Amino acid sequence: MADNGTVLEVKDLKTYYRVMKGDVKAVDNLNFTVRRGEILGVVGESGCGKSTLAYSLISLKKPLQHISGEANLLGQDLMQLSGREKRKLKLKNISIIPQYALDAFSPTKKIKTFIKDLVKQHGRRADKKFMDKVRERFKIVNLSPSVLDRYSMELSGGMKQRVVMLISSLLDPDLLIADEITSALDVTSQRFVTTLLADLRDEGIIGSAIFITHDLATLYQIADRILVMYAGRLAELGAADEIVHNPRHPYTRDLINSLPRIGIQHKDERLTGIKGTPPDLTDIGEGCRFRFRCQHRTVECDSTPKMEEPRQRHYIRCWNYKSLGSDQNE
Amino acid sequence: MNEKNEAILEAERLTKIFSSGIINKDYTVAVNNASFALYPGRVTSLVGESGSGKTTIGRLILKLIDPTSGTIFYRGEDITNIQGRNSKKDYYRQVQGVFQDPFSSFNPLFKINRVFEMLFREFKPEANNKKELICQSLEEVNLNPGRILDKYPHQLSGGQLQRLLIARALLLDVEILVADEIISMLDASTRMGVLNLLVDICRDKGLAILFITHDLNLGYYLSDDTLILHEGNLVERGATTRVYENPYHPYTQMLFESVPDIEEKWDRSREFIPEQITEVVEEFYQNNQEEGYKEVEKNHYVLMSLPDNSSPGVTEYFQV
Amino acid sequence: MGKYFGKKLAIYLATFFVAVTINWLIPRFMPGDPILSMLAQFQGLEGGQEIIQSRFVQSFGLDQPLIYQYLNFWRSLFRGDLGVSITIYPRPVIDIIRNSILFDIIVVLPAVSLSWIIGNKAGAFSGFNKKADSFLMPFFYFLTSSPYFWFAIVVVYVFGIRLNIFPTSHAYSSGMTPGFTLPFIINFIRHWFLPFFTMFLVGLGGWAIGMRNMIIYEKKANYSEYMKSLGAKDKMVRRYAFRNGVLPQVTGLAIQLGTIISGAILVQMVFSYPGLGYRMVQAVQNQDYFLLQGSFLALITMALAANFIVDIVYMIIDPRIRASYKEEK
Amino acid sequence: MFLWKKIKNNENIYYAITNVKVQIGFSLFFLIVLLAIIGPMITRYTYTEFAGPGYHPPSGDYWFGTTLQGRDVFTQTVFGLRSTILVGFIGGLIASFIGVIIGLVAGYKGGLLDEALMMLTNVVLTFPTLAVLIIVAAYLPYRGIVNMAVLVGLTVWPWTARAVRSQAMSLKSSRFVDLSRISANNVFRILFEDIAANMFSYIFMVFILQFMGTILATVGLEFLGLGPTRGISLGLIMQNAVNWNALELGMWWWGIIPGLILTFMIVSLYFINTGLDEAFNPKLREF
Repeated sequence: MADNGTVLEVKDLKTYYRVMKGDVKAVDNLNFTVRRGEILGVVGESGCGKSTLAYSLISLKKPLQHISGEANLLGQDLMQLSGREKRKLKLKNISIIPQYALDAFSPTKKIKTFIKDLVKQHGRRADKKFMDKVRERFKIVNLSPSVLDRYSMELSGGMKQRVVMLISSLLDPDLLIADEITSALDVTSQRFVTTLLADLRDEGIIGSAIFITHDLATLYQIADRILVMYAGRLAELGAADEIVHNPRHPYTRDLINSLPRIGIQHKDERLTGIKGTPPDLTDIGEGCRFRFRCQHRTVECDSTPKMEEPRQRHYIRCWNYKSLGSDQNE
Repeated sequence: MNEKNEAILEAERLTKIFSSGIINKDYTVAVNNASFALYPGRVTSLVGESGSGKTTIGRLILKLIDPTSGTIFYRGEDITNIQGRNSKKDYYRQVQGVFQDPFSSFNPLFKINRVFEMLFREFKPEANNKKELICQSLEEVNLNPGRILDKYPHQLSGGQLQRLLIARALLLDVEILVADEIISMLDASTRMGVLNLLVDICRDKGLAILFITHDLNLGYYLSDDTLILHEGNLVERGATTRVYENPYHPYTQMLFESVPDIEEKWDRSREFIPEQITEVVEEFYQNNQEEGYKEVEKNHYVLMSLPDNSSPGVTEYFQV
Repeated sequence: MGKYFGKKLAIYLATFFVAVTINWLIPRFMPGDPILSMLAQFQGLEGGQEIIQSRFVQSFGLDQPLIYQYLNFWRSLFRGDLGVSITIYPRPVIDIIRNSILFDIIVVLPAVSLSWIIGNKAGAFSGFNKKADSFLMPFFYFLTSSPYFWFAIVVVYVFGIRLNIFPTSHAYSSGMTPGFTLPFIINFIRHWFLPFFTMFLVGLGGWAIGMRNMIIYEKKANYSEYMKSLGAKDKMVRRYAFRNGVLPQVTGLAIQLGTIISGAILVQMVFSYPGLGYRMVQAVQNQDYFLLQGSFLALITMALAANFIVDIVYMIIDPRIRASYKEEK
Repeated sequence: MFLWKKIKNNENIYYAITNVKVQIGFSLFFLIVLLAIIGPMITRYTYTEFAGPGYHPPSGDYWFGTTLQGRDVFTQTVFGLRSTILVGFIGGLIASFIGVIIGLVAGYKGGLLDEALMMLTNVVLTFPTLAVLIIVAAYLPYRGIVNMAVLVGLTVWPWTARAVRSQAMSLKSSRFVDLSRISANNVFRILFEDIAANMFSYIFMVFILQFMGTILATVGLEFLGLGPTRGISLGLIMQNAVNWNALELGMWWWGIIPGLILTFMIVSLYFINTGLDEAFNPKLREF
């Protein structure tokens, strides 16, 4: 039932961590779609549930549990599929570059052996033709194919990250989830890896991507649309330029105002952070979760705001965003 | 803009070479001939990627490790190889540090009060108004003593713990503070509070701060002077605005090019390959006739070429 | 690579040196004079008094200064002259050791290797399978906690006495003449089985527990998570985890050797199986100092040789060792 | 003691106490220690006295049966248990003490000292300890419980040294040690308050291993007739059983029961140790 463009459609998705202390509502009633050729950026502070979203889609296991809602990948609801059915989709239709990419290889296996074993799991023989394609991909990530005969501990952080990106996109998945792929790297490698993700999309190696990071500036460089998450919920979702240059949700605005930029010095303009700390997600009650830190808090904020669509494909969950005026820097 | 008065701390040709193994040692040059100075009331940011040696410089200043060569002057006095607890104690009376990971900076078994008790025991045994001094320094870093004291480290947040370490330095009324990546573990929203606090203290108390970071935006926001470090070499140093506005050294240029900016996106048509920088830098050093540092403009110096050994880069696997 | 070898070799040479020195030191500095007590045993032997007197005095070189005695001791060691046994007079100690080592090896070697292989497999199985884990582990705890000699006694009683299917002492029935005849071989194997079985079972527990813990760590390691999220079947995850778990178990083998050989001494005692350990215990009970020292040295050398072989094997199969010695600080 | 109050609130203690394996192990161990304490009080015989008819299986009068010569096996076992636990405790303490000191110094100081101490540790580790003990014990004219414990303790410490060293090295590089150093703390305060205190739960675990190791080595020696020259010990009972061919004569109780008690004690310690291992590192803590 997916129309031609939609790769992933998430409807009212709820996935909680069931722990001794109660339910951690990490992903609480999330709605978004990813179309073919689109890079969806997901941004938010640590503990806002963005990584949980990645795990929910690709490796849902205890203590994380699916509560309700759907996640339709090319028409199949990931939440209802059995382990075996979901395994068939992995790497071919949906794949992930994990947060721990620098520690993603078994220390006692060469990169080549790992690739061959992995491909065999999907019924593909790593014959000469296939290995040529792999060597071709090494050129794209600007690494010499001799890395194939190396063990992971002989590679630098930047190199490991690229090899993981290469492997995760090996069978040209329709959707590639990139979970914090820049945070452990140096500034120069961060730029290369971010543009690499966009290149993979441009060359059609990956159908679409979800790029999860806490760094809004990096996200803005390649994301077509940006979803701002706060405490497990969608705060605002829209086109990248709209979100960055015309933010409507108070949290998005505060987030952008607290970003230091070259050109602003402490003595000229004093940036303010956001007072207070993110809420604890164990059995958090009703109401807008940002209300304790929001400057525009009113009485309605005590009940959960519903999702509105002020502009085409631009969503927001806030009672008072209209009164903030949307002329931030028109 | 407080102009520079007398430097409180100067490092001259500071070098640190790590060796491992006993029989056939292999050496790594972590810091190579770094010379710089810290001035009271000014924040100096030390910017470099991981493995550039910036943390090593921080630890050299805090005398947690001893330099292989080079000297450190504190108020003109050579304190490079002071030995013995008393002379080190006098030094630590004036120089303190705050580390990157707040949670591993506190002994998990003890309440956070111990951090202050250690100071009183070593530096101010005679003080009788200990509680009062502690509460005062906590309020200065806007922490509420009631909700902080007698708590264990795991009961407080990263931001609170970092502020505690700053309060600790305030209690001692030190002259120099080494802040090694102190906000990289904190969230965007809470880090601004800690940074503004740092700069306010620097201005009000005439503190000299060495702010170590890999985040160029923060470096620009915070510091009066900037030192750019590449593989152990101090490649560019000077007033922050000058270094950022017209970077001269190829590494500094590449560093600024890779910083993502909210205002304009990267030009993705141009090829940008990080590993090429090693070759570009080597070429830069060969083509320059002058050796050592050149003052390209007032208060802005650039390393033109390496006098003797240049540290090896990892080029073997990259397809250059 | 060279550094890894160098360090290991240095340790083994130092160990051998210390062992020889202990051997030389003890009789000379212990309270009470072992030489006199040895001589006392020979009151009855007519004529032998003078020969033994000269032999011991000369080999101990009591008249020369200590340093000469020490060097003399080393020289005789390299010439293979470990003195003469008193209990089996006048057979040279070196001969007794030479054929005792054979019995040691044929029991300890198969027992250790089999318990290592099966123990690791069983440990891996219970590491991956929670149900099996709950009843396998207590069994392994019991096995690895039971002292070697007590377990030997239980084995003797159950298989030797109650079921009476295996002989419980000596290497072969006294009536048999050693040779490659079929009846002898069968008899030999039947005598060999219970000591082997004891060493195997007691050793099994330790390896299983070690591997089970390793597997639990490796199962939760990041590379396992990454493989699963890219669609790897459980079988592949298990294979990778087992490979990483097995390597430390090889070093475990080197560390456990000391304890295993100590265990062998006790097991040989219960089964009176004529290995080095048994000879050593006999030497102690009969105050046969030369045999005692000789068998002690042989045991140490055997332990060192085994350790060295395990180190070489480990160095070959673990890429981290090879790579880690190239990587700079 | 100030330090102990600190550790009590430690999360490790909470997980340790609630761990099933620790509970099983501890209760079994407690029972055996109780047996060692109460046993000698309630038995009607002394361990040398001819209590009754020899060759008598376990029964109402003789709970563990009698030996060939008619001595009461139960009495011998409980007295032997006392000496074994005592030796294990003293030997374990000595070994742990040496191991902790060497481990701390090697781990914290590093460099040449570390290499030398680790060389020593590896040398002692490579030795088959029992062989060394046999040689030394053979020459000792008088073997009391204390010098047996010291003897054994001196050979099993490398296990502690290796474990403590790796822990000390990781703790040394932690930031709170740096903070203590820039607060001009003296080395001893750092070694004890920062490093040893954080290793306390680990050192306790290693002490249990040393306690077990000492018992096994000592009973092994006793079994070879090299035990304490006076008094009774578990090893001695079993040695007598083997020497008098108890098993061939069908007196299984003489050889097997004392060893079974000893094995249960070792098993209980093993359970405690494995339970603590699970309690102290989260990865093994399976929900």
